[in-house]
Amino acid sequence: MENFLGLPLNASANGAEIDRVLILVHWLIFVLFIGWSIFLVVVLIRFRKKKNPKASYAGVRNRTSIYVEIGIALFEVILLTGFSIPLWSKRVNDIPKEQNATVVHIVAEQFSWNIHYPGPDGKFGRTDVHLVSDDNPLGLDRNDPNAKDDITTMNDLHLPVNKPALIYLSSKDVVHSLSIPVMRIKQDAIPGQVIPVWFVPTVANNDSMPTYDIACAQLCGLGHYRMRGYLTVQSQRDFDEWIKEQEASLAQSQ
Amino acid sequence: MKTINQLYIMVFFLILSTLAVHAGDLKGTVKFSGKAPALREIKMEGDRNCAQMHHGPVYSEDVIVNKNGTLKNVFVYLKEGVKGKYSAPSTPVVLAQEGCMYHPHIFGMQVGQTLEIVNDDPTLHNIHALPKENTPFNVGQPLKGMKTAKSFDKPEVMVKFKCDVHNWMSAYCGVLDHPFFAVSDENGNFDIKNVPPGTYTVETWHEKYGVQDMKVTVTAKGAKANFVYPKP
Amino acid sequence: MQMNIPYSIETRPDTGLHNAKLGIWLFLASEVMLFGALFSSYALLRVGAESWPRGADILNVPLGAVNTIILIVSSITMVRSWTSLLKKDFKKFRLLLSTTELLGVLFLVIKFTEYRMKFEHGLYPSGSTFLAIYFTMTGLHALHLLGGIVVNAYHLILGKRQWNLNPEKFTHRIEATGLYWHFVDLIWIILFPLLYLT
Amino acid sequence: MENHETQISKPKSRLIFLSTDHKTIGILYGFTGLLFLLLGFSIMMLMRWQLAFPGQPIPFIGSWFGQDRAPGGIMLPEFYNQLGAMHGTIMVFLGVVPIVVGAFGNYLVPLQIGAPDMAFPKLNLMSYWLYVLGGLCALSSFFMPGGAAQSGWTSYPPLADIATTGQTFWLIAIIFLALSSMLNSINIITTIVQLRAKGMTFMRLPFFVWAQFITGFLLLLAFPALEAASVLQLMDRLAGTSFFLPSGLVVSGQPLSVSGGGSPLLWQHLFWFLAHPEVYVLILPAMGIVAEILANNTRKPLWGYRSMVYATIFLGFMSFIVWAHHMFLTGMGTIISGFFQATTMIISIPSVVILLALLISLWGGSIRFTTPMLFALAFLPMFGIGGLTGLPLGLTISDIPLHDTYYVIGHFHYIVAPGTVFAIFGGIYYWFPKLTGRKMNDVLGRIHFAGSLVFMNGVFFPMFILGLAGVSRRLWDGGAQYQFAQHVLHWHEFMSISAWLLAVFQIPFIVNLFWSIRKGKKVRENYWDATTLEWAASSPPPHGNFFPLPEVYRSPYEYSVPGYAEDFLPQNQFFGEGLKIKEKG
Repeated sequence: MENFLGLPLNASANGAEIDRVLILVHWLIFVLFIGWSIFLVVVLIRFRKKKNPKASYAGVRNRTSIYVEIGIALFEVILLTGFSIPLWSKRVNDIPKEQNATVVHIVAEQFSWNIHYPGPDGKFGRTDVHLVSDDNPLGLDRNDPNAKDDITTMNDLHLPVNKPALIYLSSKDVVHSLSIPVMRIKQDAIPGQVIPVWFVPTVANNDSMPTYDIACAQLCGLGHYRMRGYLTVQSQRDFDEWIKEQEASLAQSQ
Repeated sequence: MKTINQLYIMVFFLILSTLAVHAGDLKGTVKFSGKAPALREIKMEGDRNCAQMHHGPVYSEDVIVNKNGTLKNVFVYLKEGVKGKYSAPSTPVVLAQEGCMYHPHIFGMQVGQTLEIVNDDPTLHNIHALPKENTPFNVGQPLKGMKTAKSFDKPEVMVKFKCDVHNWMSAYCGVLDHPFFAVSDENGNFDIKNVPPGTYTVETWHEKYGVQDMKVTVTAKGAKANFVYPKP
Repeated sequence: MQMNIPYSIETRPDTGLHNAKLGIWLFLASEVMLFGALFSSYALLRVGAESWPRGADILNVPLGAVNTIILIVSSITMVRSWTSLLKKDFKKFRLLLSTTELLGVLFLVIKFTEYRMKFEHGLYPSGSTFLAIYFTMTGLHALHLLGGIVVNAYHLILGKRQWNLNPEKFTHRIEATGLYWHFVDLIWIILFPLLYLT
Repeated sequence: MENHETQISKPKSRLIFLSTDHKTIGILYGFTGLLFLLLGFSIMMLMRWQLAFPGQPIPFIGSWFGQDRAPGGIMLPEFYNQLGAMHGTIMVFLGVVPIVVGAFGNYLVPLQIGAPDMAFPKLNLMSYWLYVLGGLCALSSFFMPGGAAQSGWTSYPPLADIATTGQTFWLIAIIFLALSSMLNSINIITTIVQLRAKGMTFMRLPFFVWAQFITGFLLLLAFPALEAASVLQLMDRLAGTSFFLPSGLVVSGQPLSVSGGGSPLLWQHLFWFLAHPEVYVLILPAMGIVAEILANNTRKPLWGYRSMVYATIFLGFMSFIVWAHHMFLTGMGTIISGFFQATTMIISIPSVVILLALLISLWGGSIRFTTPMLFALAFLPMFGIGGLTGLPLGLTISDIPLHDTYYVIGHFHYIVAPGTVFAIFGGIYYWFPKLTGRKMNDVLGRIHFAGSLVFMNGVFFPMFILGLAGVSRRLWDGGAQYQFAQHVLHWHEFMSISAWLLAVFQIPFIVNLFWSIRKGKKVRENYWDATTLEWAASSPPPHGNFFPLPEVYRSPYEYSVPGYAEDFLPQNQFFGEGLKIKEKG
């Protein structure tokens, strides 16, 4: 019964509370809908012309409907003030400190996710649109000392497990939307804006599920449907290993 | 109609054969001076479909210095001095997308000639042509085996092709109103066949190292022109 | 016999309106939303901009001021033309409406001279957000004024016949056109300080 | 349509398309709108082939679309996007709104308030032709190089700014449609305020008229925002401005050479400022139609007429301050999102009030299951599903997983398709005798109803399953390449087959409609024994509607009045002091 909604796997620390709200809202929906349906069926049988040839001019005299309306309103108030607003505030205000998190820049473009790690120095290099080229989609200025060790990948996001991930999301061209269903996050990437998104991955990938999917949720052109990225959640050690590999191949190409 | 067409074709071949008698080949080599840069590996993890198609590493084709110290993928063409009109051949130029790479990377074609773009990969490619003079187009080919036919109606050197899904994919095409162009091969050689005698400006174009030009006089026996990149 | 729509001439007692008057007010409400949306866009873009030029540095304030005065005067002549109809003085009406018309055309001439001056200096809508806003909003305003001029030209040319046929209906029409004219005038009075002076 | 006084000397063919009679214009609107509805539906059926069988050639008709759109019958992603954008545009702007406002509003409002015509008949004709012009403009975009608009019906820039020529045509079409809507709404509001018959006070207006009244204001005040936005986007596309383009964009590897400094979100704000009231433009007239049918077929007054009216007014007002709930994921802070969540929750209350009032109206009735009544009854639970599923979308936190997934599509289609479209069908069956003097066939009507009900749900219910699984909307392959979507993909086939069967069940309707115009059973003028004024006119009503104009003595739904022999007491029936009916509150 936990997952009667058929929600995807939850692999993040923040997913449970979102799922709880979803389930709660859907309980309200079911109760109301089933209530209305029963009422409708009963009325249609009881007051069909054959059974009730003469209609009552006055109709219902009691105030049940007002109670129902007040009930719904109250439930909505609870959902809003008890769950949605505080949880949202946590999403947008309680952003983890950069030193405690894996900080990544993601710059969306038609039709891929450019992923940018600061490298061992923890500092992101300067980017400039005039430096953008086929092999430098971010326009990273490799002459900037902070950029020397920066790692960029396309569609390939790696994160250590159980450590908050803080993504600064933006876009190069049109509006995209970063959707990672198993992490219960989704955020529009708006050109001209940098928006932080954060979550805590709690379930590492394994051989049976080597990666999680990253999807684009906002129509971005003909390749929108396959703007697919891969998220690999791994242990801190494997993650460090992967970073090292990337650094090595970076050094080789320079 | 049919007979008229046949007549045209006959006349065309007649003219061509007379040209061939008096025309020579323009041959040459593009040398590379200095230390050859290392090949740049392309990371294809961004699309697992692409990565699976390759066993070894894949290298970028923007700068390829051949073993004999010559430069591959230089587009060579007659820029000035070509007289007469040359109609486009009916055979299409094929641009294949295979293993998430364009084949060929650098090529030439004539104005009005058909460009047949083929997807040999089981993944989406979109062919985004970014010309300045001609009309740009952007066509998706979601499935393996899909073909698209396009052509250009103005000469333009070079037209860039890009795949927005795989940002490492690019190709360049020189569109000309005559057939006198070639691309340097894995030995650095190029061969422009059947050039009518005369004096021409030959231009070479390389993706990273830019253009060079040279005046060349072609006789019935042909001519030679050698280039050195990067520009000394 | 023509079918008659009630209250197209006389006022409806419980609403105190005739149809055209309500219609034009509703139309103006819609126009308020149109320009309101544009003014909001202006505010949003301006607040979001890193820097915003001073209008006076780019635009020709004297010409703008002259245009403002022209429109205000035209509004006065417009309203007077209507009151002269109420006083059954068609000749005076015609004179005043012609003046309004002339002033409207004069405004457009000055406006297009300004545009041409901008273009000669290479200032096009694509140049900056300020220029984009300036050309779009004044252009849309000019189109509205042009619409008013066309309607007034129609009244000037065919007015005599309609006046003879049905003076009350004609007066209503002039009143409605006048309301529209004042609205277009009002938009300019907001646009002028917003674009030229700040 | 027959009128001896004004039409006697003119040739008939000219008359229909240049007639200023509100009924003729209403019928023109209706047929044009139904054609667009069919077109929009056909587009959707094509898309459903692609979703059910991604990358397989469209059978039979695949070769019609040419190499640029569907080589070998296989739909290209860009063509899919064109179809998607045009499906939405056609359905909303060219199909449903013109039908509920242009057709139903135009035809019924003057009749129901006892007026001879609309207040501005010529303007009325003009708004119809602007609508046709807008429609043709939108359709012609399919033949532009690069095809029709393909940035979704929402046309978000920068995508729409850099899109192909079709987008320009889309924008011009929208400007025409906005002008058409504006003229139409001015006409409807003025008509309702000015031309009410003697004794027709505001609280005696049929609920349908109230719905049209509020709808008129929504169209009048919301559309200009989109018009302004369209002008700005046109400037971006044609004059090279950058209202919606920030600085530093790089498109396909090339830096975009524009001045920059614009904001993509500005478009979204302007667009949704229109598009949320637009949702109520789609639904309010439908509620009005349903209310008329329900009252008539339960043979009792609507329960809580006054509260319904107040709820509608409140709804109309609130619909202007909820728009940003479409934009929760654009980086909104707690306070702004809190405000829009609160308004969204508040606006759900009047909707519930109206729905509950309609439901409770059934209690104590003597319910006749006529064909229009079946559609009206089905509307209630279907609209209920649509409304309720809006709840998790209106709360930011549950919007995160559901935003831009199939859940959203399911949500608004439940409101518009088995909601509004069912009301439209019900309305057509209900007022057909008034339009033609004949009734539509009941057997065909019932087949149409049963099939539509089953397969509408077959199309839209699985969307909730896909949405909860996290499948994004607007995907060419329906999500086939994503791991997390694999276990729900089979629903695509189910939905597609439902859609095609739904089409099959529209055939009885189309046959019924055309057959009944000439061959339907002749019926008397007040066929349904209804109380509202349109039934006091002859069928079809002549040009000028009433001779003389009627006078109104009571509320609109005086059915089964105690102490009166017949079970309906028309609004215009005078019965002296003895039978003066107390106004119902």
